[in-house]
Amino acid sequence: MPGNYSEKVMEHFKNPRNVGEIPNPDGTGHVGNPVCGDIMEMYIKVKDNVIVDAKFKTFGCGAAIATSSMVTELVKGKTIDEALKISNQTVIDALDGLPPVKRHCSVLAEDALKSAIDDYLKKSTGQGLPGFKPHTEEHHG
Amino acid sequence: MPGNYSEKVMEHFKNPRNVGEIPNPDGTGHVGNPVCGDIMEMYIKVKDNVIVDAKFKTFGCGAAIATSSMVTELVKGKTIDEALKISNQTVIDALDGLPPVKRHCSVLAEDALKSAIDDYLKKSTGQGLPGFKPHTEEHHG
Amino acid sequence: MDRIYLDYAATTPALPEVIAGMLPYFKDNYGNPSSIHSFGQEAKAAIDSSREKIAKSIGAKAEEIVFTSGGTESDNFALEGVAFKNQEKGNHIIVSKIEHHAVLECAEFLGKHGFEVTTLPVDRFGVVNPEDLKKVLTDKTILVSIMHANNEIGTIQPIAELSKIAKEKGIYFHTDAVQSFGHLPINVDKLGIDLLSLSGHKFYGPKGIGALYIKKGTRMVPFLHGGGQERNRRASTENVPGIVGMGIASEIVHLNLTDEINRETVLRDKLINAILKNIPDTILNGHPTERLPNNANFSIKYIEGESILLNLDMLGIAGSSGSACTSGSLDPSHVLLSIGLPHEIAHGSLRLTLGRFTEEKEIDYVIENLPPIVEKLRAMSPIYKKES
Amino acid sequence: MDRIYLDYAATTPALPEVIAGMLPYFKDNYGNPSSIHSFGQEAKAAIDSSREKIAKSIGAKAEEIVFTSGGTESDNFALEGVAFKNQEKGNHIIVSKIEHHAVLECAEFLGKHGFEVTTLPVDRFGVVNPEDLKKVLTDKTILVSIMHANNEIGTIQPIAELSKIAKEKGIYFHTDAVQSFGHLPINVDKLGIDLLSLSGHKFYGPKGIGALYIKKGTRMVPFLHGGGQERNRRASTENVPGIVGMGIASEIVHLNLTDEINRETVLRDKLINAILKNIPDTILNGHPTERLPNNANFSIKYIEGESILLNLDMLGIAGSSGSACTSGSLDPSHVLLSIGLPHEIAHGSLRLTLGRFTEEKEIDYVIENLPPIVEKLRAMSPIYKKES
Ligand SMILES: Cc1ncc(COP(=O)(O)O)c(C=O)c1O
Ligand SMILES: Cc1ncc(COP(=O)(O)O)c(C=O)c1O
Repeated sequence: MPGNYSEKVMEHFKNPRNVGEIPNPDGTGHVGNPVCGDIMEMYIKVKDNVIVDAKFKTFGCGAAIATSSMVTELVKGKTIDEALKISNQTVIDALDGLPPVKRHCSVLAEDALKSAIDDYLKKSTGQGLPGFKPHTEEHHG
Repeated sequence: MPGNYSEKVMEHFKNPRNVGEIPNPDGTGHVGNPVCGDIMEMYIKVKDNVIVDAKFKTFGCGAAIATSSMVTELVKGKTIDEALKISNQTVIDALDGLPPVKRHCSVLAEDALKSAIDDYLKKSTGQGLPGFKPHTEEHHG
Repeated sequence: MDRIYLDYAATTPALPEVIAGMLPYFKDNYGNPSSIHSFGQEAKAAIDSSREKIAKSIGAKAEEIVFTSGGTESDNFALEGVAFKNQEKGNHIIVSKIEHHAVLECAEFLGKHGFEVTTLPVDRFGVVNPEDLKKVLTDKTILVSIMHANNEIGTIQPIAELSKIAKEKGIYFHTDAVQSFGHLPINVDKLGIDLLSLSGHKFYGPKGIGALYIKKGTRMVPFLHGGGQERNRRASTENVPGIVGMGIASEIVHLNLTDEINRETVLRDKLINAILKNIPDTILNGHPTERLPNNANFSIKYIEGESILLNLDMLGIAGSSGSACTSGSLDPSHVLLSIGLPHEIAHGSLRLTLGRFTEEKEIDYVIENLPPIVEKLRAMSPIYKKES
Repeated sequence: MDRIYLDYAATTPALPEVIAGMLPYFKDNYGNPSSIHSFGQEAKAAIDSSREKIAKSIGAKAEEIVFTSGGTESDNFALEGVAFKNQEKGNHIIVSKIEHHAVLECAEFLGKHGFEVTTLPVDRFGVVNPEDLKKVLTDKTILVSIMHANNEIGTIQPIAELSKIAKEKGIYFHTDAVQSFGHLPINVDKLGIDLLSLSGHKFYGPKGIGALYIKKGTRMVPFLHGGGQERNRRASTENVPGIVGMGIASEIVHLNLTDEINRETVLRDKLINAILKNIPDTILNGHPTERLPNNANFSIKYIEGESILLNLDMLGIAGSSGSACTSGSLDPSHVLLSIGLPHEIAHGSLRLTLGRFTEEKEIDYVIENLPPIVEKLRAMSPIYKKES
């Protein structure tokens, strides 16, 4: 497979799920920066504490796109508490692995989700995710 | 050709002329040393100032054997004066050239001849070749 | 359609004549060229003849060519060989910012071991200004290394002008011609250089073989220490098939070089013009005219290079983003940053490099298929949304 | 009779399977392993699989294998890589007197650039005494390099014993296994070493490819500086066909290694016994039993080596005198001098090394034809006359 990616990664890269924006989202996450070459935006719609919709936009490599796609898939239908249990390793496993140099993309995807939840909590409860700070400093490789 | 030798060199190496010793020689030359890996002994028989016979024994590489053989061939029938004009270059030319790393063998062959003439002159006139000093110090390569 | 290979700057296939020429030296004439017996002498004759071919192709003498394991070793050899030999004379080395890593990383190594390294900037096209070189020369400068043509953006340097400045002060001049050999005519005297690096697999020879031209009289130490091969300048049993293959390749690429340059230039320009026209927010990197005939390098704004490559690969098109040698990390290319691109634009670069087997229909296929890929990725891009 | 090749220690033919395995990587799967597209990934898969094969053959992990351009580069890499990285820790390096030039000359280079080099003597069989190693270790010692088996006289060193001494003091241990690989079973853990050099063309792989085993955790700098290949440990586009060929060769030589060792040992001993018996004033160089199964090295007194080789060559027999790597100069071998031979006896050495394709009738032919050659040359020798 190109770039040492699993078939699952390539499949999500080819046909990314949930691309786009949600108008009037309940939470928005924005992580990454152009210096690193990865930027992810995540939008969630929450009803009765359940994430009923999730979408993303990503500037980045194949792994960045595939992890974004996968995390939006994983999160749909989950409660906020369940969603917070999705770690970067959950994403990696769901994608049948990532090449070591691309693990940071899964971290970014986890962060994008947490950041969206953080935003949702702030808006709905006035208080964000306790202790949450995205790993935006992390650099490639 | 093996060792980058000319056909002429190989021919003299295969069938060296004038191998052996001359009993009661009129002149004997002994040059080279085992450290360098080349030792030549040359014997000449002189009649009326003409070298009527020449023989050699050589411990050494292909070029050492071929140059010894060639120099004995070149010298036979020559007067002492004519023989002294045989330089290492004469030997090289007669052999259609030598690889650069083997030029010292031709020097040794010239020296062996001169040394035999020197010995002959000393024995016959009480005085050796003016200024003659073999290049025995010269090292390989 | 077969797969379309547009990554000739990364590596090239070995020509059929090259492979055929190498074969006997694997199985029948497998002797070690240092051996005195017939097996060895056959091998020796083969490498001598190949040396002649390489020398001839750059206007050098056979004894000025030393075979190496590739472009990297040639570059390292040039720098370290001169540096460690001329240390009493001086410890200052000058390189350009857009050298290949094989020069830059080696200079960095030397920088840690007693040498001073000055890195010259380039303009927005990737060209070194001779005036800049003049300014940084000191009486401690022993070597200037500036590449002939850049591997990423294809820019050709004014080597003759630059080398003249060094020569006037008696400073050695090295040029990395790994990308230009076989794509531009090269003459070492006209370039006025002392050292020149080549790599076989960049011009249809095999991988793992290269050469360094060392002008007669250049004082340097060996890089590989050991046996007396290559007249004591490069130890190790010679890669006989590789040497033979590289020699054949050098002959073939020079047979009809001008025709091939013209042919590739036409295709390259067709590609460049179509992409710039059909895809908005796209720029050409490198010099508009002083560039390799086979190099096209774009920055496609708002999207990232690897994603483009993967999409192209899905359609059977092989391209590259930044130098193939470092694409494993996908750090933004130092070359693109040096010509002044911001990071996100550097991340979105696409290099397509042409070769002898590139056909017009392949170029057409790329022209047709790249725009939808870009559109799809831009639709997904959070920065495209905001800025457009 | 065909030509008889008895110079397997100089180099070996590439096996048909090796050549067949390499071919696709010259022409169809010619991609650069660093490239992300399918051409590149095919090449990458090929080198990864080859790395597994090499690793398995010496009991190492795949990531501990770095591919190089040959035995010389592996040796230079081991020495310079460790030296330049561990310079703050210490600057003392220990080698043996009978190392290959690739180690000795590299040590000499380091000796000129801030390092102290101690050279250990050997006994008359060419064996390093572990007690001698103990005595010269200091708290500045960072590396010991002692070869597994000698290329000229075939002597095998007590590596496990020697490496233990170094390990106890936390000193890196390198062994040059270029001659032993494929002729002796090798296990890096049992040998207790940190670094081990291999060269493909010595075991029926292609020329121009080698490997260095680097035990996980070994601190060293790259030798070739440049791109990020080989996990940043060895820059330069990988010699994919070479790597593939070496991998195949390593598998094949290990398939039936014990049988082949036994077969060669029988032939070797037949040769040794016959020569010692039939040619007076002849001695066997190297250890009588602790020697490579394919190595026979004689000193034939009163005559010179090249003359013997030329005469053998005329009969179609390929042998060597001293190391093939240096036979161009025919300086008396440093190995033979180190085991105490006087110059003139060192000059008269003959090395015959056997391999997979050596047949008994070839050995018989040599046994039959060598004595008359010796006789002829002795009849011509001024020293024979005097001493006999
Ligand atoms: C300009 C330049 N120099 C040096 C190199 C290194 O050559 P190689 O990979 O053959 O060692 C390359 C190619 O990777 C190159 O493009
Ligand atoms: C023991 C030993 N080490 C190193 C080398 C060098 O290997 P290469 O010539 O492949 O660089 C050789 C062979 O020449 C050798 O026999």
